[in-house]
Amino acid sequence: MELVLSIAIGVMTGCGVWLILRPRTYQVIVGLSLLSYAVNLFIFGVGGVKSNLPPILGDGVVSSTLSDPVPQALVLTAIVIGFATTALFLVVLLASRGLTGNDHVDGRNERK
Amino acid sequence: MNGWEHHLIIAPILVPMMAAALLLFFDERRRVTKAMISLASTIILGMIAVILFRIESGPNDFEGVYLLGNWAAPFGIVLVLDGLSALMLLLAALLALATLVFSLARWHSVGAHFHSMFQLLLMGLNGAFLTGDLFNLFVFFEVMLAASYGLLLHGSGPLRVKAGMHYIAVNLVAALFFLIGVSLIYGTTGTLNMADLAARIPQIEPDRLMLMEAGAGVLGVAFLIKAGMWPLCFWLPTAYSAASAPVAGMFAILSKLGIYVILRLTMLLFGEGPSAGFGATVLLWGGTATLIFGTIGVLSSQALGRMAGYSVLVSSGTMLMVLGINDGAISSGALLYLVSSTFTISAFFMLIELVERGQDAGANVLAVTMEAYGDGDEDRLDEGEGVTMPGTMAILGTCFAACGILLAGLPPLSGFIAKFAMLSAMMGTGAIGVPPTPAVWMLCVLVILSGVAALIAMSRVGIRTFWSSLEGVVPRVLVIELVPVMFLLSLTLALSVQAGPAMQYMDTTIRTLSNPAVYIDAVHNAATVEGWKERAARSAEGQ
Amino acid sequence: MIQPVSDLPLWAAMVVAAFLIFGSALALIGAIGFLRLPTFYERLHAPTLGTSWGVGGIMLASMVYFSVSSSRPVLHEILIGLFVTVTTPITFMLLARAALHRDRAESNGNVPEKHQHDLEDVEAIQGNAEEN
Amino acid sequence: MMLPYPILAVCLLLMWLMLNGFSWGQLVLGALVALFASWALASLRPDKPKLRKWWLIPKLVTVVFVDILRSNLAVATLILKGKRRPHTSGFLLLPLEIENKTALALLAIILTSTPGSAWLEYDSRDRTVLLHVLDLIDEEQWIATIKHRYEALLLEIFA
Amino acid sequence: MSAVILLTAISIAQLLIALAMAIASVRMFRGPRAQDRIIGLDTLYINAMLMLVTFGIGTGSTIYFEAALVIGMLGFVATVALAKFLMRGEVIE
Amino acid sequence: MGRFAPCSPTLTAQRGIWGIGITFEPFLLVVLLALPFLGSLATGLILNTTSRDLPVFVAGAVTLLAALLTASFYPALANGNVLRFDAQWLPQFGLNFTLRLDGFAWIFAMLITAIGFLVVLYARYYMSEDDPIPRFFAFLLAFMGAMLGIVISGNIILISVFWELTSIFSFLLISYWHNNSTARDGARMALTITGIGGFCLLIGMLLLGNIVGSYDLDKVLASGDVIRNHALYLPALIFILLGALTKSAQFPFHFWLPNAMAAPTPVSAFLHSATLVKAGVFLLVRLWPVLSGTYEWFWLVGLAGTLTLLLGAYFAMFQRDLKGLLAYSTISHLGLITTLLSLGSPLATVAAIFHMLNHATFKASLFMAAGIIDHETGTRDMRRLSGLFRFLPITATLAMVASASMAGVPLLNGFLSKEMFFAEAVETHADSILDRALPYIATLAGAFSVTYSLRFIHTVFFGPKPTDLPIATPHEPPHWMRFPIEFLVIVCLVVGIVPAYSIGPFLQMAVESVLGNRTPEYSLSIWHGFNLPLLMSILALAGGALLYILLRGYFARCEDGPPFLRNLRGQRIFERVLVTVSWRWARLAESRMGTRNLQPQLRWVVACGFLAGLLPLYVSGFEARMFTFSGIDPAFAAMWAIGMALSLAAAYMAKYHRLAALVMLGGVGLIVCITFVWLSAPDLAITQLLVEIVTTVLILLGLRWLPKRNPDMGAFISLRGRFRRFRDLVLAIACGVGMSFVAFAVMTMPVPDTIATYFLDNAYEQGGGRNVVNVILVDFRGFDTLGEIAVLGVVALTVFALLRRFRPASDSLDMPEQQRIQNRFDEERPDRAPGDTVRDYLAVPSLIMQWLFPVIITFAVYIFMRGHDMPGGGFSAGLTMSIAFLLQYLAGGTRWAEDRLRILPLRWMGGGLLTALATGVGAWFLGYPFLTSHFRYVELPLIGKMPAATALLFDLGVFSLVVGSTVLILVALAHQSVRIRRVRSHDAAKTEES
Ligand code: NA
Ligand code: NA
Repeated sequence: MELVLSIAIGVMTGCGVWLILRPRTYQVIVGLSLLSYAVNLFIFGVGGVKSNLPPILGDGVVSSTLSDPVPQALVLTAIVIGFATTALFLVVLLASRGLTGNDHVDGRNERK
Repeated sequence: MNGWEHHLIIAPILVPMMAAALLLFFDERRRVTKAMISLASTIILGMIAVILFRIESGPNDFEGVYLLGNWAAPFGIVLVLDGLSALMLLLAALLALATLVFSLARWHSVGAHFHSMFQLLLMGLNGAFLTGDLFNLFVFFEVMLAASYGLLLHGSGPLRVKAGMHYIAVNLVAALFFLIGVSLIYGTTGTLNMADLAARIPQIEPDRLMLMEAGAGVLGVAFLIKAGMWPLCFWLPTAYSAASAPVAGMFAILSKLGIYVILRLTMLLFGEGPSAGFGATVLLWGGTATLIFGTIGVLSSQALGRMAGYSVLVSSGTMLMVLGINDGAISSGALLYLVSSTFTISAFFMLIELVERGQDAGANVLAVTMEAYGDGDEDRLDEGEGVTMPGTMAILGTCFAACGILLAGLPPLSGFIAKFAMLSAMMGTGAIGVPPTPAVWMLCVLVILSGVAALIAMSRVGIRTFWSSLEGVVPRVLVIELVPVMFLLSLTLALSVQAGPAMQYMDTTIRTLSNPAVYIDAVHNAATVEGWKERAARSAEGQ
Repeated sequence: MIQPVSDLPLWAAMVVAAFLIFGSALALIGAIGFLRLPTFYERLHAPTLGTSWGVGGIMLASMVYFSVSSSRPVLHEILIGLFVTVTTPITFMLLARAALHRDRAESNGNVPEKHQHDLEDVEAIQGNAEEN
Repeated sequence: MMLPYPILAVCLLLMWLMLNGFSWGQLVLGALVALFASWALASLRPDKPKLRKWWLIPKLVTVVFVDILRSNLAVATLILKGKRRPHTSGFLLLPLEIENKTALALLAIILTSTPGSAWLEYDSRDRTVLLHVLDLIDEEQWIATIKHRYEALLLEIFA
Repeated sequence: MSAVILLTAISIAQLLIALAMAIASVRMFRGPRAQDRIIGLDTLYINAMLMLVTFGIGTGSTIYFEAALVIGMLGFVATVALAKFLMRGEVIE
Repeated sequence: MGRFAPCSPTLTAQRGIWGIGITFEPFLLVVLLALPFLGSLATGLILNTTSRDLPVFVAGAVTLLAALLTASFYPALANGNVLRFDAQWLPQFGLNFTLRLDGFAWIFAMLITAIGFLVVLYARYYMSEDDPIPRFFAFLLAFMGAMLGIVISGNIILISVFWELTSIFSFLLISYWHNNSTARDGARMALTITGIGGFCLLIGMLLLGNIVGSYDLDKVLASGDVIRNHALYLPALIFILLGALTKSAQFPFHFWLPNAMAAPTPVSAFLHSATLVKAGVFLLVRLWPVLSGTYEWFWLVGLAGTLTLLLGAYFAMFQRDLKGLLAYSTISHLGLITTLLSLGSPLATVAAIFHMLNHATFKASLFMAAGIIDHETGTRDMRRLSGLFRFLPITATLAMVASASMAGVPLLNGFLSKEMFFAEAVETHADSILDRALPYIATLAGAFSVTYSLRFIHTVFFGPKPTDLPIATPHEPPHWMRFPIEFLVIVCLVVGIVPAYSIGPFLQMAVESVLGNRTPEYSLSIWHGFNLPLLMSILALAGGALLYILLRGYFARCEDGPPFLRNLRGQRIFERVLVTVSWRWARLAESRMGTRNLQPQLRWVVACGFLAGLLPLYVSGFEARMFTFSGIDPAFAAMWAIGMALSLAAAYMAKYHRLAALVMLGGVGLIVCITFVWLSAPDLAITQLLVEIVTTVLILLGLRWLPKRNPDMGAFISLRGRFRRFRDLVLAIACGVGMSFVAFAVMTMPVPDTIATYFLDNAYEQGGGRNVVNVILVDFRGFDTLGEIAVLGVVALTVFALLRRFRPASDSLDMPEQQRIQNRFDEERPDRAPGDTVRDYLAVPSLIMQWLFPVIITFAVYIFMRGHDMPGGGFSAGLTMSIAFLLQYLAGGTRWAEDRLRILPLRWMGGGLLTALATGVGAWFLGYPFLTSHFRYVELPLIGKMPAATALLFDLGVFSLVVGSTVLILVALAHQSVRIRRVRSHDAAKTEES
């Protein structure tokens, strides 16, 4: 699991980094989304990964074996903030597109 | 500080948040009401900041630990009020007061929800200054950033939107770094509380320590982006100069937040122990590059706004170098410099708008988008309001000269005092007669050179602005726009006159910071209030 | 609440297994069809295997499993089935119509042109329907 | 009006109880939620369907259930046969008598959920619907089946 | 015995579903048109939901049920928006 | 810190003169210093007065008072005493506000205040009606204060402070006529050079302080040997000299002074003869006891001094401008003083001090005379001036006397100090070429000074009647304008004739205060017998006269500037260097070191993050050790194979196939959701799913406004572009590998003892919830959530504010192509009405979506209610609720939905924030910190035990805010379509009208 997850994180990071270095605003926003997936999984992973041990207390549940709830709480916050900032970035890129007439990150027309 | 005033620690966060929430219930058209709420909140905030500052100026060390939700220290979130945070709170409050008043003249009405965003910015800033928890710091960083995105874009227009996009993109990446860093630190140390972290670092195994340092490194990049270290700073001059004047004025403290966090964390986590001095080299060389870049930028700027933006970098570079050198005496001088340069740059940003207003009569006030589609509900600037001040040009000129003097570090204002304090500490950093280290020399030379550059640039631009245009239109400037500028500048004068006591405070602050044990113990020993369950049980027993 | 898998009686296990295999096999076949069928309109049919009895099979498996293992009727899986049944048509209808529009606008493929069969054609078709 | 959509409210209550399990507390809470949700729907002012022969609904459900199962198997076979089968899919214009929107929606759901037939385009002017059928051997038989098995039933159920 | 049967069945079912997901994603790459990709996504959603339910059976836990229910109830919203975008060029008119 | 022991404020005085008390007198020093500044404020604030006399009166009174006050200190100092005032300023760093008046300072203070008074008087008549008088006097007084500050500072840093103040005020004074570009440029150059010099001086002073361990002047003056033998002596000396020489316009920094002549003449008379330029040499004298006497001092100061002496004189001869001549002459005389100081002999220092005073008197009067000429004739060009004696006989006489003093004619004060100079020049001080050359240099410079003095007098006052003066008939100025010159000329004469009885005691006092017990014997008499210096004087006088006669014709027609060195224009070189360095190079460097584009910025940011993460590992030598590694589930691996493929595809397609990329992204998100479920995080899975859905819709809403893109656009990629792409690819792969590596390392590491244990142990007992994640979110770390909802709220507000001013690009303004086709179809068909297609299209789906509305709401409530114990919570519920709203917008369009649903997102948001806040603050009333939660089971009739937790209320706030924010964002975006449609119809109506 760790191997799969870490490779996945790496691939998404790589794709995300590649995309945020591209000149089109849309590429950047897709890149940021991929990066935030990667980072969310990363945060999630630092607590160690366990299958089927959700941090939900109940009768007969040994609390010490459960998954670490802290990274989960952190990821939740990160997801929310990521959602908010994606929305914001989207609107800003729309505004930029409206004002400059193109979707280049620097408002330039075409790359020379 | 027990009982009710203990809750004052959290008030700098709650007051603006409450104000922001209340503001949402009022329609944009009720501008006066909104302004009044915002103003009232800021004034209250100022009073609270003054009270907290005075408490911290007193003899007591660390009674200012606030356990949120009544959870004991490493588990719940704590707020910690110490000399540094009290200072930053006061700084933010004063700046807020000035910029808010300035904005009431016209800027607050060029877009929607200015006041809510402004208040939330204050909330984010104050939270970041107060919190003693790494992830909570992230949250407040994000609050502050989100509000700053909004405020930067306030008024719209191509320049602002482009600058805003760059600013947001860079800061989004920074936020991701922040998350990576925090989670690595949590994964290796198992805690998020900064004091607990400091206490745990000496005990962790080398393998984990490395990863912890990797986390700290990535985290550091996030803060350095905010602080504007070269080569992470290119967004800064553009963003700051594109922002509307009061916003830019308030932004003057945002880069200082980055500095604040680095100062706090390096002193706390890397002051001693296995990772002592972590990142110092990076700070030193990065600071050097920043200072050089800022200086060059100040020289090469044609527009005043960019010049002010680069001045921010100069100030950041200086601070970063000082942090890299990590010498107590220099640091206390640098703290004075931080305060002084924040006031200066804030005043300068507001002044620039007033000065440039005369050059192309109000055209730049509203961005080009204005009323492109004739939406009836859009706000317009009320040009006719208020009375312009007599002798406007003279006052503006004087203020401009004051800014120039402050930026160049010339007497008699606090720019000089701060620079002198730093330089004097640098010269005295060795024992008597022992020459300073090369790093200190470098800082010394760069500080002077940046002053020279500011002098050259400011005189060049000042002359062009105030004297060259013979038929220059006297800008319509309102009293409430001039007063904040003069207020901030007079604060620098006050800081200069009261340099001794101010320095005393900075010195105490730095000394406390360089003894992390005090902080750690204070947080660990902070006692929770007896829980309501126990209380109920006890009262039941009593009966 | 977490029940060990082994507590189930054999008959129930076999029923659950059968439903599981049945449902997942349908889902897979649907996917295969979705891959192999040549035109979009044909491909449209394939995933409905998964959304109808694919879902149905696995929901039934789940219902049986949890009802038996916790010895009380656990029926909330019905909700999933219900919602999938109600919402999938929305997607498919909207998408198919969009595809139709695109094909018509670009005049590719042999899709019935709305404006080609004029009123007579429609009447003819209606007439045919009435005859039957 | 206290309870604008009684059947809906009951269904919502049922859903609530299915989700939360039964207890008196949940019943009360569920009733409140259902009531609230019904009011929410009322604000949308949808057409209120009039059920005439609601007892026919189980019949419809059974028929559909079985038909879908049958077509599942049929389509699965078709797919597994792959390229060996003749190309028999085609479009089909189905004239409709149903006017009730809810009934129409039900018919759409039925036809779409059934593998092998897809609802493409509804035309309110000529009251026809364009279908796509995977195994279209006999157009008319298809039309007849749909009209008899589902439309007739739906016409009976809804006023 | 029942455990063996169940575990085997669950593993097979999960693999079949995973395979279905893989095939759906192949369609998502290959297209050729946007509508194919969107249906691919929808199929992926449904299969993911099935995967979650089988996972629930495998763990004997109903905690994962809500996630599946969310997909079942709201998963279509994204697809609907995509479809409407294709048809009208605008999601909300 | 700790280098400088803080000292308590002390007031020291040796002897009371006022009889009022011992502590009063030092305080008068403060009064003396404050007077000019207060006067400056007073005149500055009388901005609106039209009266010309009030500011003059204030300025005159202040200067006179200051002069009298200074004079009154004399008795207290006469015995070599020192007055000290001490107050703390920045004691931690040894910067105290120490004022210190000794004999030398006194004589300078006297000079400043007295000449200041004369200049005020002169300026009263000189300044024209149009000039803003108050500003002038405000600056002048402030300058005087700063100058006094330099003189009476008792702390070397304080000297620096006032030093810089003189630079600033002199800048303002020089640029007083700021409409004149020469004035502006001259002022700027003066500021730049003296300002930089000031910075250097500060460093020098700091070094001096480092050497001595104190900035106190007395302590510094007492540490001469320590200083001279210190390793930092040379740097300190260089920096201090840079300060002093720039201020005193010494070679090679001399060129700012001639350019400063654009200042009003009173300014020149005050600053450029008596005060500002004297500050440099004043400082050299002040620090002479501790700095002089070394080889370095001799060479550095001597070289600068002699070169200045000679060059200044040489340049002065060839000036066209009267004031230019005087300026170069000043430079030369200051060079003389510097040369004297370089010698290191006490006697030379006496001569230097004496010449400083003499030069001040005659040069001030000459400047004023030149001002009168300028004033009366309208020009200062010596080629146009001629024969003015007939118009201005008195002024001419006075000027002649003063120039004679400048030329060193006997019976005038200039002669005395020049004789002393010659005497010193012939002495051997530090045997070297410079020392041996000095007599010749001195004589030559003396001859030059005679020549330019003669030129000044002869060309201006003698010769034929002037022909082309701007003012045809000049006449004598008012008497009081001439009075200052008269006064100063009388001083020249008196000192020149009876030096011992006039200046003698004062000079002695000054000299003693500088040299202390090294004070030499000297005689202030006119006749020392026929000796070498006298011969040199005679030679200089004769040679100078001869030179003038020879060059007379050349002067009349020559170009401006001296032959041979005409092209050596320091100012032009300086300006060129300044422009090159501070503008061209700076711009070049800025563009090289920085960027204004996003891509390189992000490249830097990413690279820095990568390095910051991996360097610590690399440095510490990290070994990838596997600790705990659980096996691989094939289904899980298969899913991630899909996920990775999808993310690669998204990256590949994002440029040209936006919709496809979005679909792929959705797929990746889905896999992430399943992963969360798989790895025990059902809460995350639900939240991620809901966010995924909303985000997809959001991006789709935005896609409508992006330009069309097709793959053949920019198919050609340049070589540079390829390189960039390759570099980005490398960076991306590096980051990906690094992230994988770190993630794997941290995931497989044994988990440390974390705070999570506490949460797991206490969530139910203390927090009243079984879902530990939710308890963390709303209770343990509820404060994070409070911040998080604030973020969401402020983002929603920003989006709203930004979209209110949204202006789509022109090519997105039109209706989407699909709609146009469909509408056209509806219009063409007789049996269809416009809009039928979309109505039919949505007929069935919208009905279903409407009926789903209550169902989703119920589900939202369910998710909300169970959150504390089971996966769910306020945030998921809020998102669910907003999806319910969103669906109605999708189904019926904006108008339809808003016709039916009045969602007030801002109210939801405000209410949410207030609810969350109120829940937190509620704890205060029970004596607990903010956000302390309470829960108990409430027994309800019929229903039974129900949990009632304040955390639920907090979560309600979260719910409300999330609903409000999400809806606000979505609706604000959706509204753009409606808005643009309105704009379109508006435009159409307009075009129809016209
Ligand atoms: Na000699
Ligand atoms: Na002449």
